[in-house]
Amino acid sequence: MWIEPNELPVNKVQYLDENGKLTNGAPEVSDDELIAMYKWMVQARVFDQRALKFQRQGRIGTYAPLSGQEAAQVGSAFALERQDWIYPSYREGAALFVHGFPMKNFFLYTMGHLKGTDAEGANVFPVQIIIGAQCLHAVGGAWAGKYQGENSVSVTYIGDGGTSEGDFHEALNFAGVYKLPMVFFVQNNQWAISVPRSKQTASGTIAQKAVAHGITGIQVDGNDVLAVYTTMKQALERARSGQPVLVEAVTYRQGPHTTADDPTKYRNKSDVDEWLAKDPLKRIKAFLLDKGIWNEELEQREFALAEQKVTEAFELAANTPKSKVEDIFEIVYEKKTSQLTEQQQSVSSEGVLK
Amino acid sequence: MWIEPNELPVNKVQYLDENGKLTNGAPEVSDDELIAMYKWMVQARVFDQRALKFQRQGRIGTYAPLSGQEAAQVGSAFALERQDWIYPSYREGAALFVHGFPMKNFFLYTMGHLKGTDAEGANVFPVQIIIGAQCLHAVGGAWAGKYQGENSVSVTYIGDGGTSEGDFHEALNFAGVYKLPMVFFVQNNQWAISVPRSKQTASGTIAQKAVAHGITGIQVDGNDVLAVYTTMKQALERARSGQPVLVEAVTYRQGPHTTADDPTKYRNKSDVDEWLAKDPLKRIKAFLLDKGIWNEELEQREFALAEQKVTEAFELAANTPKSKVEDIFEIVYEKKTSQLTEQQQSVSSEGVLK
Amino acid sequence: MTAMTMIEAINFTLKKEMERDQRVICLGEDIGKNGGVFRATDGLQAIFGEDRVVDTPIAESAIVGTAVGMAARGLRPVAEIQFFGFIYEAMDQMASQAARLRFRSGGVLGAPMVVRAPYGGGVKTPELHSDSLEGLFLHSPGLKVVMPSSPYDAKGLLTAAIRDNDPVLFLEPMKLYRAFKQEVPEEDYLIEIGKAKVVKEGEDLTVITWGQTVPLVSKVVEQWEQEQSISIEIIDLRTVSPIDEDTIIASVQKTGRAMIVHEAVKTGGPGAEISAMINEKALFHLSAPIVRVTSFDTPYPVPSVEEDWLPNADRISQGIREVLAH
Amino acid sequence: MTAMTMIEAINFTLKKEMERDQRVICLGEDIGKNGGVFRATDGLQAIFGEDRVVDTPIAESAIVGTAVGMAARGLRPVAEIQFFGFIYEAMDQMASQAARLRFRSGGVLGAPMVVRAPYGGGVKTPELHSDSLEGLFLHSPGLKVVMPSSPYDAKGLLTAAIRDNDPVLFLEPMKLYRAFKQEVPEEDYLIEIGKAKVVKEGEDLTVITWGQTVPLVSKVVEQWEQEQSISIEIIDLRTVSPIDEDTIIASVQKTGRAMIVHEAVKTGGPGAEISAMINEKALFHLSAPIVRVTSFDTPYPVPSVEEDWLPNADRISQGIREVLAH
Ligand SMILES: Cc1ncc(C[n+]2csc(CCOP(=O)(O)OP(=O)(O)O)c2C)c(N)n1
Ligand SMILES: Cc1ncc(C[n+]2csc(CCOP(=O)(O)OP(=O)(O)O)c2C)c(N)n1
Ligand SMILES: [Mg+2]
Ligand SMILES: [Mg+2]
Repeated sequence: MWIEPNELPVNKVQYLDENGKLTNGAPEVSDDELIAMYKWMVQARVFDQRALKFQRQGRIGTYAPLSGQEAAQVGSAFALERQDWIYPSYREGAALFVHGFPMKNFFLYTMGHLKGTDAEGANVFPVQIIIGAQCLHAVGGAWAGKYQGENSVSVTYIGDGGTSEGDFHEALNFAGVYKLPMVFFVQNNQWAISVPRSKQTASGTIAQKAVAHGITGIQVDGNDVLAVYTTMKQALERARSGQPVLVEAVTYRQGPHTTADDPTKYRNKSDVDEWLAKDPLKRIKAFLLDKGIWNEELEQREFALAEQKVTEAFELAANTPKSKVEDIFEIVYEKKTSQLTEQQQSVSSEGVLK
Repeated sequence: MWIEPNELPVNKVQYLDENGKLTNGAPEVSDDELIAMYKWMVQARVFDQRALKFQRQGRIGTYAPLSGQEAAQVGSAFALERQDWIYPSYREGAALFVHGFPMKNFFLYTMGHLKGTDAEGANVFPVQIIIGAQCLHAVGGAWAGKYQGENSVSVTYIGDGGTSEGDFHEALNFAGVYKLPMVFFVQNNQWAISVPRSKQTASGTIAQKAVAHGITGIQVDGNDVLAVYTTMKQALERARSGQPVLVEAVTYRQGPHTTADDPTKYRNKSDVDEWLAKDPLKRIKAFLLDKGIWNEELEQREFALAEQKVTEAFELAANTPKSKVEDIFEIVYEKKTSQLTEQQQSVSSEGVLK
Repeated sequence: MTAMTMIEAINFTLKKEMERDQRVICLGEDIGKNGGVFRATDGLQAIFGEDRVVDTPIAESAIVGTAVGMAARGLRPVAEIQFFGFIYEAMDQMASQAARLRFRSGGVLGAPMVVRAPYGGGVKTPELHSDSLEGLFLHSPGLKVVMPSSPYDAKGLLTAAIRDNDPVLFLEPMKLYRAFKQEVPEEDYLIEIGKAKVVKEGEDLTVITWGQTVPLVSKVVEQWEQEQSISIEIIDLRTVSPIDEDTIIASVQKTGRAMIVHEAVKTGGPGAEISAMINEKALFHLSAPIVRVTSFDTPYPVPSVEEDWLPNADRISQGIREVLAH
Repeated sequence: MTAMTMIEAINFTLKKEMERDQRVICLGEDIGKNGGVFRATDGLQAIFGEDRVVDTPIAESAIVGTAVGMAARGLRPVAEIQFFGFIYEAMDQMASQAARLRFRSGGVLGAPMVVRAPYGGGVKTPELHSDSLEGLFLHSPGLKVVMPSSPYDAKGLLTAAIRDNDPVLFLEPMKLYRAFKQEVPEEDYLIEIGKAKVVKEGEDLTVITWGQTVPLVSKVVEQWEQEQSISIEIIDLRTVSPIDEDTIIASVQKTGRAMIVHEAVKTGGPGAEISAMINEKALFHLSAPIVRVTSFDTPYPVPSVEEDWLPNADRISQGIREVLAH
């Protein structure tokens, strides 16, 4: 009879509570892996803070901060194999770095450089600005991978707000029909610019959106890197065998939407504070300290190292020769049209009577 | 944990089995209503057969037959109030007639006449060709109705295939967020041209797609007019109180997709035969006969009357003055642009050197 | 009269029209509590409530499609597309639905609605935010396309757009939102849609432009006129569809030379139509080929090169030299 | 050589290219078991299997977006949009994604893919099926637009399109699908994308057209030449983007008169660009205004009036009279 709204039970996967205590038994993750993930999270946090500063100093353009989402991004990307692909949106620096995308090029991107999306061999698609469009590219990529026997999964990243776009649903539906090796990784960070999750959709969870398309869904505590990593491992396994999965990672955007945004216009400090208490770094750090495999000295060393890597990447980017308008004519088509040739020539004769 | 594909139980509402026997108690529908609905179904069947013939004779253009879907269309539309609106696709003649759309104008539509979508005061939006687009218009309509306190529900009709379009999902999502007085009435007639329902989406039912958007879903036997009518009555009641509903009516397209289609290319006779046994007219007729409120004399009289109404409507349409190209310039904007005036004038001077 | 920036004029106009007519409803992404990413709708939700200033989910096709449905049932929706580059998502609802509802209903229904969107380059937005795509809509019968170049025009044109009984695409030049203030009457006034404005008269050359290149062209022309004994007529199209043919033709018949400046890419753009129109109606008045100074035929490039890609002062000067060389 | 209709030539080409290159995959609505609503892909699924000839759900954005994703990862997808009027649904994936992937990736990735679609009027389809929207894509840098007018051209151009390393929109004139047969070589041959064909030489007037108006123009021109002592050059553009400027300019420099015939609506259409281009490069060769014979600036109308709305023989004749009147 009536399928009442939100009657489907959805249980969020969690291993670590807000204080880093195990709630649900320990998953099989080695100490090395734990430490590696934490280091990536530190790197991500430092990168984010520095990028914000660079932006304020006018050294890079608009930037979309990721602080608060390190567990979701690092945990998910750390579970990937080299041959897997990421189809990101614009807030996934951390996931990209874990999967081999050069930090230098991310800076180039924020500087408005033509080479800012060059993954230099890592399986990372260009940052997508059009919300939802990347999901369809991931569908095609997964399909090509399957057709060519690559044993690779295509993972697309999208936000809670992005799940309202038609493209998102068309992609889920295709994935279901063709049983594609795909994971839809939704970072539900509670906000789409100024619109809270509750006004974005009436569905109780994002995970349950999988039901519309006959694929597997799962919700995970996105600030718990253990939960994200473990769940993502399993999701990838399913996907690799032709069962697409929608993962909803429940997390929080601690900063502004972008450097052009003022979040005090639309959200309360109390809301932010509540989520700061659930900070993903704090949580895994407590767990590592408890486990006795981390200490303050390592911590300081790691932060210093991360700073240094950011500085290096930034310097490399800042010293890369700037893009020139002449260059753009070369990458519209494989071979320039005569119109483009003429226009390119007009550039070089600029200011001079033709 | 894992929301496995299609684990949500969906129970199809049915009152009459294939032989017109009650399976589930009798719903509260008066004899008059039963007979009225059956008469509309007869009218629809006759209209459909005659339209097919007119098309074969070259007297109308492409036509999308509805035979097999009479219960779904009549049962749903019969439940509407006058102030409710229908946002149809292209196969809903029966629903439209029930809601007051003049049959004559439907013929005009098939004749390619500019006035073929004129509802002459009935609350029926123009037939929509772009699959999914009508769902969004219904959202806007429902919104306007709510805003203006009309107490009216907007009902949009779409096919199983249409549920793959992004627009369909965007509409469901909006309806859920704004609690709009809307019913999405999906006629799942098993085919989208040549693509069977099973290849259209991996979801076990269409009804469960409501779950993605936090709204109510329900599946009903679309060949059982009692079930459709009763369910739709309840759905409309919910909708009127701000709870949008997705109704999936499980039915079958007995004929070709359109008069331009050859279904033997893609489906078996056995499939068709199986569904012919479930014919919606046969079923309700058996029930009425059983109840003693119908007989063969009434049956013959009704079919003759229906034939006569079709003939009259067709003749009226055929005798309507044809659209002229000059007319079209008047309905692009409220006021013609100078370009349109110039172009309109060039028509009248056609063949003459300007 | 108050001195207003363009964004203030737009905000003020929306407020006025919402006060005047209950049927006017604003909808779009982040337009409510946040007041729009550019603050065009700032404060409106506080005044008119969540029912009339509506934050929508992220779904452009739904935003425009919902507006079509509202308009057909008696409201006068003003939908915002956050950046014009995202209009592609709503293309069917724009070009097949809003544009054609009057036509498809045999003249019975209509879609009196406005779709507002910030457009244009030079403000270093991330990619896909800055495209000038008005040419696509010029080629979509049933729509009107309005592109103001000043606070005063923005108010008069937006008022006219909201009261128009046909769907109007209202494109707001991002770069001019806060570029300068102008005296804007608080009282009701309309600027007729479909009529161009002769910004300044001239004898030797007609320059046709609209939206955010108007102040730029004016500056370059001023310089030319100071340095050379030449007189240039500037036409601000104001409305890109329908184009005001009469004003353009009359001017070119007088000056004998025409140049078009726009931020849209060159090939297949609005400049092509204007050139073709002049060719049709005033060919024998031309003493030089018509010059188009536009963006290049590439995707909108990354911020670091956009200034060289757009029709900047140098390229406009170069165009003037060219058209005068004959 | 075999005599083929255009639809047979397209079917044959797809088969050949799929045999030749494993990476070629066809996807679209009803293209598999049903062989396409026009039978363009008839029999292909039986030969190549469901993996390579794929029936998709009804979702145009997904069809094109999936093709982009496939192409970027090494396949060469050929996507079908069932009728070109439905391309609006896929507009972002066409104009922002497929068209810009090379650009957006700094030249690292590419989208070697074809989007095929039947287009054009005169066959009494229901509304929204018959629009000629090539102008929108002419204004979308990064795409190529190819529009054949004969079975022979269809094969050579489709082969070139599939082997091209950039995204190609391949528009098939519905009305010509079965209009006539022509000898088509079974062997491999390519027709270069971006090059127009001079269908017949002439001295007094250049008529530029493409796709399904080519045979119509040829017929009208033949009559004129029989009845009057006049010689008309006909250019079949074959590729609408990029436009073959050289061929057009050379011809107009010779004839001094130009007329453009297309089914797209007039304002902002491809005819505008061609006219502007001629104005830019050959103004002083013109002895008459350029005439555009096109569909009117209204939505594509209902079937009962479409013949009067399209550029029919009468209107083309009228256009010739007009351009010769000067
Ligand atoms: C198609 C499209 N519409 C609108 C935007 C503008 N926009 C950029 S980010 C954003 C909010 C996205 O929210 P969400 O998907 O939750 O991701 P988050 O920013 O929270 O990571 C919007 C509306 C866009 N980039 N693309
Ligand atoms: C946007 C769009 N894409 C494709 C089509 C072509 N088309 C017309 S009907 C149809 C099948 C629709 O199937 P379904 O939604 O199940 O409705 P039914 O025809 O079975 O009533 C298709 C693909 C269209 N009209 N609009
Ligand atoms: Mg978010
Ligand atoms: Mg169906």
